[in-house]
Amino acid sequence: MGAIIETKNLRAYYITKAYGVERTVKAVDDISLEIQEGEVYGIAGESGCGKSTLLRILLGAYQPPLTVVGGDVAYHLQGETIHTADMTEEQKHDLRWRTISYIPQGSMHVLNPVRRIRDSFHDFISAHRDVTKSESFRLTADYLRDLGLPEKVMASYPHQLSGGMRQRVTIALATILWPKLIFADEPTTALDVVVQRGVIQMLKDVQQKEGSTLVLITHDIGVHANLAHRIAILYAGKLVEEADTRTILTNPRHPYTKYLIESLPNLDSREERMSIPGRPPALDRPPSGCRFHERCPLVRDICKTIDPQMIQVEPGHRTACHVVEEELSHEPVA
Amino acid sequence: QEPDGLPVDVPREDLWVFDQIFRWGTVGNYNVWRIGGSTPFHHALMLETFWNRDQETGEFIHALADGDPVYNDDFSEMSVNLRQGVMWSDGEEFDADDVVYTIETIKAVPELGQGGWHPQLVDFDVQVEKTGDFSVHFTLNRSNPRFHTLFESRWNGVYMMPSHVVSAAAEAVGGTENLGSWEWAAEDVVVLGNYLPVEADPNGYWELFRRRDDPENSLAGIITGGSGPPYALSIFYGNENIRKAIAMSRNELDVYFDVDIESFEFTLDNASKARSWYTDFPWAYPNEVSSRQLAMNMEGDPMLANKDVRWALALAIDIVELQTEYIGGVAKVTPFPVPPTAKLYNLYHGPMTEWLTNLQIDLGDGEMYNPYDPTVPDQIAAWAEEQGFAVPGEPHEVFGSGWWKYDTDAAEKLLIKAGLSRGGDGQWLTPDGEPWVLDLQSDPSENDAYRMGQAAFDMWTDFGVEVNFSTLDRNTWDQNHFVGSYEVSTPWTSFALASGDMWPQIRGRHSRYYAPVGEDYRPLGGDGVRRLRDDRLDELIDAMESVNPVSQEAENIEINTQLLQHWVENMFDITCIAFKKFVTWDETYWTGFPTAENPNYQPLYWFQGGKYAIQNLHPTS
Amino acid sequence: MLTTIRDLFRFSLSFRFGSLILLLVAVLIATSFFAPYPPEKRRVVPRKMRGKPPSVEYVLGTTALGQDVFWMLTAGVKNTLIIASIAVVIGRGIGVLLGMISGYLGGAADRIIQSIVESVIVIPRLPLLILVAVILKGELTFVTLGILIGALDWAYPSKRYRAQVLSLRERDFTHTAVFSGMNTVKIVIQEHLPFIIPYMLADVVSGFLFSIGIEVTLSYLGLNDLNSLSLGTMIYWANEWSSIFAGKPWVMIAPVTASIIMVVGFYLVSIGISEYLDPRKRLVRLQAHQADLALELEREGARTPGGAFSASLRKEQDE
Amino acid sequence: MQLLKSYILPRIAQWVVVIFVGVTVTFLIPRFSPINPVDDMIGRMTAFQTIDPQAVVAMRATMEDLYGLDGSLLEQYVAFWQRLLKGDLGPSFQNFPTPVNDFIAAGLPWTVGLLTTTTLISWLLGIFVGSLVGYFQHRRWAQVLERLVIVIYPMPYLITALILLIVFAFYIPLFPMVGGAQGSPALTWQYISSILRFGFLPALSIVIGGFAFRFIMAKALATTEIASDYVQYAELAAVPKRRIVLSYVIRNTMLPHVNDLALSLGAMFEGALIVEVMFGYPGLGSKLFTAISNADYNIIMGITLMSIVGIATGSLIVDLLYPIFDPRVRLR
Amino acid sequence: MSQSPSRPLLQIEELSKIFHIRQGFSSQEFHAVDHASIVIESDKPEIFAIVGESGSGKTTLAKMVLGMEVASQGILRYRDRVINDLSNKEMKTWFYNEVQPVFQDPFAAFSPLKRIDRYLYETVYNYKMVEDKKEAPRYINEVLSEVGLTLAEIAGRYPNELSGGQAQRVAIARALITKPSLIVADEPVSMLDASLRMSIVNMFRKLKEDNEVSVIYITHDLATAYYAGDRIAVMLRGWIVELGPTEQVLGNPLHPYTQNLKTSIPSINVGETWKDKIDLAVIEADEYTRTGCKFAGRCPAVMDICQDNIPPNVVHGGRTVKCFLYDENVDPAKKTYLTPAAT
Ligand SMILES: Nc1ncnc2c1ncn2[C@@H]1O[C@H](COP(=O)(O)OP(=O)(O)OP(=O)(O)O)[C@@H](O)[C@H]1O
Ligand SMILES: Nc1ncnc2c1ncn2[C@@H]1O[C@H](COP(=O)(O)OP(=O)(O)OP(=O)(O)O)[C@@H](O)[C@H]1O
Ligand SMILES: [Mg+2]
Ligand SMILES: [Mg+2]
Repeated sequence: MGAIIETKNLRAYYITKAYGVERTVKAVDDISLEIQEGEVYGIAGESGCGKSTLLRILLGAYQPPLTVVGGDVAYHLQGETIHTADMTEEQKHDLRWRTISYIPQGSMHVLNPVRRIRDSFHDFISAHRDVTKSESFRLTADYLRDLGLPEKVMASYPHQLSGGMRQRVTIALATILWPKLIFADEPTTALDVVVQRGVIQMLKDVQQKEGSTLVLITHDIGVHANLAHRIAILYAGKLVEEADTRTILTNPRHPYTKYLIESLPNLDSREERMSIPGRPPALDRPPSGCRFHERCPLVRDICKTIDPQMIQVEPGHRTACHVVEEELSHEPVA
Repeated sequence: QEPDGLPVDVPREDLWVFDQIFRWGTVGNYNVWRIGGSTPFHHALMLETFWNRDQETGEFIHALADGDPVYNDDFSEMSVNLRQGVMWSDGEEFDADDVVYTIETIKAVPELGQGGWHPQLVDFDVQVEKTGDFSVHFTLNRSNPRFHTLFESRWNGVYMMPSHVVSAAAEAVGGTENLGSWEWAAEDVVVLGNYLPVEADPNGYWELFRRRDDPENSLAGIITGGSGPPYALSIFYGNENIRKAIAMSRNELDVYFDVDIESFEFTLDNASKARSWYTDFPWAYPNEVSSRQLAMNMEGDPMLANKDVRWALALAIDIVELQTEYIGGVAKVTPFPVPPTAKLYNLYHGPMTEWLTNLQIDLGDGEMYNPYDPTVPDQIAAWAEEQGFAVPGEPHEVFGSGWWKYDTDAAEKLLIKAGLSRGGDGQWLTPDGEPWVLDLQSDPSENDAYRMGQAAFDMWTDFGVEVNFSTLDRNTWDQNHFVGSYEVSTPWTSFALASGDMWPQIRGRHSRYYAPVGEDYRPLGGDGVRRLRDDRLDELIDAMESVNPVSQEAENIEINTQLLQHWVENMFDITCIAFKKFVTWDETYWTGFPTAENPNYQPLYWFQGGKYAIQNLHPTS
Repeated sequence: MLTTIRDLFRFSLSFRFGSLILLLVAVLIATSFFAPYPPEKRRVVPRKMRGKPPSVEYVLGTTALGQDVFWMLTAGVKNTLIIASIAVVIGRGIGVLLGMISGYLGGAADRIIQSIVESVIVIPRLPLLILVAVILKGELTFVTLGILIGALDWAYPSKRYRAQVLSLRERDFTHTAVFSGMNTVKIVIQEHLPFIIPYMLADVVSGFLFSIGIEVTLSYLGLNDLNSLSLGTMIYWANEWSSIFAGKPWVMIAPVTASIIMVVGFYLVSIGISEYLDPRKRLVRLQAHQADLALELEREGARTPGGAFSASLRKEQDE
Repeated sequence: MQLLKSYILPRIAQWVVVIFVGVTVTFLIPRFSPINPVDDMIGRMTAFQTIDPQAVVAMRATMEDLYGLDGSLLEQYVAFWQRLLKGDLGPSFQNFPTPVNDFIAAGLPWTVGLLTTTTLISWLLGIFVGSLVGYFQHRRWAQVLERLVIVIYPMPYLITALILLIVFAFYIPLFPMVGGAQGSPALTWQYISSILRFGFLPALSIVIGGFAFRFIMAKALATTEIASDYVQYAELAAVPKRRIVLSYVIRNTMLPHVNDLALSLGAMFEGALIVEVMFGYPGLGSKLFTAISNADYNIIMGITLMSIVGIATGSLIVDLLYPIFDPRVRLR
Repeated sequence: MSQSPSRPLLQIEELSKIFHIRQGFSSQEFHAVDHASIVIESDKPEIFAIVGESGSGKTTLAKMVLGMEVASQGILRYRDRVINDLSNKEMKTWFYNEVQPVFQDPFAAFSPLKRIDRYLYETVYNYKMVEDKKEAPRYINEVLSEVGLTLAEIAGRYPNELSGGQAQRVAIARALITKPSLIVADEPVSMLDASLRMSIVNMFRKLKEDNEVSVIYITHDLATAYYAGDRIAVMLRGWIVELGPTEQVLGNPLHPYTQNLKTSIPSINVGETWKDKIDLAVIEADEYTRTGCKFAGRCPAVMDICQDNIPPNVVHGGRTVKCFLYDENVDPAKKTYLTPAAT
């Protein structure tokens, strides 16, 4: 099993010009990563740090103002390597849903409010397969049953379903053609925990049934803990740490990751917990050097000027921090 | 190529299409005698009266009557001989019974009030008596030398009823008194004229007629010896002249009755076979009996009560420019409210030329002034030639009589005499020193009258009079006349009928019909629109009343002339131009319409006397 | 306000075009005050030059009766705008008032007002206008015509304003204002009006469109003061004199083009404004301004927003 | 039941109020007209002839009696409602004694026919083209089309009609200038095709204006709509564009359009009035115009009543049927 | 009904809010809040957390407490005064002094066109919190310092120039100006970043301690509710299904729904991933129209009786539970267990 998707020094900026002011938001800045076939890859980070942007780039579905200004995204599918930058519209069309699929944020709004669920399924299926309406209805019914969803939803309109049910229907809609690669952007945000659990369970089912690759975004570390094999931590458009789930949860190295894990309240104690100081930087004017340095308790002078590179802490565990680098090399950095 | 824009599906070779000048409100009910019955020319093709008048010559056209009316000495009785051999379209012969039935029925039923015939018959308590199969005798309760005008139709007159049909209808509606609500359907119509209604647009835009099977037995057939086109279609094109012109250019209209000069020129350019009365300038038919004036309300603006002011306003008008620039040079000029048609010119304008030329007015300080300029028609002719037109005939035949000089100096003196003065900016001030403001009202739907108003506005303004020119729609404008809320306006009238008789037209101006400003004059019945009370006028009107215009024509004309002289001396209104009509026909399908070269009948086809022109139409090919 | 207009002008193509047109119109109107003679006056053009197509001397041509179409147009545009302005002020005035009252009072008052509004919407306006115009004919001046048009053009606007008010009333900041102890008048004027005004701007433009159209139509039917110049009366007379067919099309073309250009100008401006008001664009713009502002602050050496707080927190933790 | 009480009944009550107010307004206004229908009539009857003054006085009395114009305003108003509720609109004054009902019967089919077809065509076409342009707003053709519509949108009906008349009746004389059809009503192809031919220009004038208006609305709504998550998602999933335009963009924006349809009838009726006058097209609009200038109260009343009832009922029906078009839940 | 010797601050009894909803041609009643009862005492300030899934009626309840919605049924009193009966004047002069809100979205809570400090000044002036207007900045600064801000930091700024956390602090400061006894905070942190969340929640804890303010803290984040709340109410479809001290309710949930909630919180402790599966085949939207217990469709412990009968509020183990399981009056024989029905 090799990498199914790979990025090198990916940079994607929102370049907007509105009423005279030009603004470049460096939402994804120099990110390199590899996602293995069949794994669940979690991406976590604060709101606005570029998670969704990264996902859209990986998916190859973006239009101005979002522009890829550097780097590369490549799919390795059935022995072929496809660079998204070279993909034609037709290729994208062919890949979508059959091979690569996407579960968006905000389940509330992605289903056409005036169309019955089954018709939406038909729209999506018939776009990629030559099927009649009744065939796609049958396909849908079978699939929903497989996933343990009530068949009754097929005849419903979206508003007749609860948010959780809608999100589950959306997942079904995204995965009905058994894609190899699934991108999910915050599939459980704004759901209450019980429903969230149902959704996660379903995602797991879908992923396991076909051995698909799932790229999962959420800022809820708990969800990652339950689902992801590996987790990447993003901060202000940068990848700051990447490791397998257990390592991230038990032995984070980057100070931001540490904060993130430690500030989470849980039902075990009502002890006072600290919060991360400061607030995330605005991505149109990111701080120089390490983007976390303004909030970092361990900040060094070097952090203020020099952008730390990703370094390997141990196999499968990478992070970008001058302090960690220093510790590893056991010599103070200049 | 067959045009397909017509609303009926009749071969064009059989169909004559003419301009319908109103949109019909009532459609499909041919009971024209009732109040609100359609305007009569709607039925000019169908119905007949005793006499018609030729507008061109002023002569009687004997229609159902076989001769002129015969009165007794005190004009309280009238005998009429009827024409024989005229057949109703169902084969019955027209005779004295029809006349008696018609008169008695109309007299008995107020709802048959169309044209005011019912009240007039009642007023004179008219008794009618059959004195033979084809002669009738009328007896009135008092003298009326013009009783016959009730049966003389220029536009409208007492139409004869088919007694055999109407009496049956009366029974069907439960008695004669219910005839007001009787509906006469197209398929039941029986006529003396040459055409029968076939169908009409329920919305009143068009109406189709068919020639009756025995045209030779119709009155029109008998009179003209012609038979007319098999079908006649009238179409209403709205008040927009240009639409008629376009329709004609599309060969969808064979004749229209009038348009403005622009649309007429457009027709000439775009319908190759179209022409009007003259083939060349000034094209239009000039002999319709009516004239347009700048009418003044004697009680409107206090200045207007003064004769000198009225004269000043007349002298401040450049008639040549008005007639050429504003009217296009195509209407005849006249200084008093009688149009200079061939007949009337000979009766009035011609004979009065000398008097007019010698007429003097006092400009103040004893300065006497001859205002009349007999060369006006020549000046217009000169203008026409300058434009490159040839003038067809003598200037006065084409452009009417002389008019008042354009002499603002004289006008200025008159105003000063009347106590007005020029202010610093050259504007006239009233004797109180206030700016003199004159209101001028006009209704643009009569385009010549309106343009005359515009000319007066422009010229008076240049003369230093502050004029408010308001453009009103027809109804408001009328309404203002009724209650006298106007100062100067642009109506039309003619004091003379085509025959030259005047009393019927001016009796309403007798001071017994006077109503002051603010009160509607109409309840009194007269024509008090000028708010004029003048003893001499009353005297002359009274004198005319007892004169029979047919048998005592010379006496009648003499009194009439005196009245016109009195009118002019006092400048009671500033009459400018006579009516002209751009009756225009297109010869693509039909030819034989009367023209200046071949004036067999007047071309005013919508008047009762004009309908005979249609009889001589024949296919072009 | 000024920056808004500046922004609109700089960055909205349609606004720029539209205001350029309106500027042109304004210039035209301004020139009307320099007319050498009353522009409706006939016989001012030398006889030889009457009824002639546009030339150097008479840029828009002349009429047969010796008027200069250019000067007529300047006055016509001005008067049509006067009518429209009166109509708009009255129509929008009633509309805003009723809409806001209805929206704020709610309950029975709202229902009654809405019933009235619905009734008025249902009555076809043009026949009513014609009817009243016929009745007022003679007294019909531009002012009365403006009032008349305005008096009939408030129902749709009032519905829109009401909807605005209803949605503003439900916004959280309204609740904040209530809990801050502000009274209704204050909330309406200080909190809500700033949101309504931009909509009013766009709405005013549509009022202009309606009123110009109606003025032209009424004039065409002969129901205006036909002796005064307006675009409508110019069209009326051009039509009455069959100018297009009588070979003098410029007499008709001038007012028709002017009215089209004018409404297009207004329309483009309104598009510009609504684009500007589009919440999504607005956000971008706000962010852009914010970025501007932040840059300025930084240049002045001020702390970035949030800096102080994070500093204080850091201290807390250090302790 | 709840719905009946809380929605249907109030809505119907509103319908009644609307009609009542509308009718009252149109009853009152003409009565302030300075034009007296009787005098107007007499003026027309006696225009071209000489009549004894006494006769005129007698005629006036007769006619006032016949027209039922005696009594106070209130009495006339009450009498009016009494007649109206019996379905009687009274006689026309100008065309006495023809009942107004006859006029309406003659004109209504034309107006209704013209209005419904033009409304539907411009509505459907406007929505369709507007949505397409909104959807493909960056394409060249869409931008050209939009600019074109921007220019025709603000044009008054009148000017459109005038231009059409000049172009298609004169320069290219393709279409008739007057009337509604050729020949008498019959179910023949010839007659029906003539209806289409005669109605073409009037209809086109209304359609152009109505289309432009609807286009602009549709485009604006579609622009918002394509930014919605479900459209974006469907695009991402490569659902065919045709399907997206029809079932996503148009289907969703349909609701405000439906809601607006009945109300826009009023504006269309105004267009019809102008167009009927311009093209000599049969129908109520042109009749109304004549009636207004003749102070033919009963006709004015009859026709405005028709349009008020028609439009109010149209909007009532749309409102009552609205739930069918809208599967979403409404909170009340 | 809980009887307390002291005068309660807020007394909610059997409170309901009924909406009418229409779909197509049908219309039905819909209980957004259904016979809810809560009492908050006046002598001891507390943070009262309300949790529940989306649409369970939390916001509606809060709005009723704030007087923004009129209750349909039941008792709603603040310091013994019926809130809905208060006159407009009393609302302004007294009630708003006592009770203040904090909304979910800090940016929506202020007009984007107005400077944010304006609201602080308005509140100070309108409630006459200072004798002299000149005193206002000092007073405001004091209040702002309670939430870790200074006036200088925010003066003259527009809301969008602040971070979410700052704006929410200003919102809380504004609510504190009148020195209220009760703050109703509806999801005050759900729009905020994980990193800012804790600072706000920490602040509520501090306010309760230092300023003696009671807070109704509405959230669907159980972890922060547990962290901050003294007592907690769990809502389900308009019902309060369990109410009691937070440690008890979340430490040892009684109601099957609460149990469900608790086990559904994803744990970050390695190895504590869920093993068992939950049933997905329920359309939760149907639960509103259920005649019996609204949770019956998903309840693992569902009984016969639950299908058609509304469970009572049972006081059990120091809290109130709305469940037949703890109802001693019900004949144990009737408690026939069923497998969860999937309807
Ligand atoms: N269309 C856009 N134009 C300009 N900037 C944008 C646009 N969309 C997003 N951004 C900016 O890009 C940055 C990254 O946004 P992104 O949506 O990827 O964040 P995220 O991590 O997914 O956040 P969240 O958790 O809120 O979904 C943010 O600062 C955001 O403001
Ligand atoms: N004005 C209203 N009319 C009708 N129904 C309403 C109204 N306001 C709220 N509801 C409905 O009442 C129910 C409860 O809503 P509420 O907002 O109180 O829930 P919530 O628990 O706050 O949910 P969330 O977590 O999503 O904020 C929801 O189903 C909602 O749709
Ligand atoms: Mg995101
Ligand atoms: Mg809520």
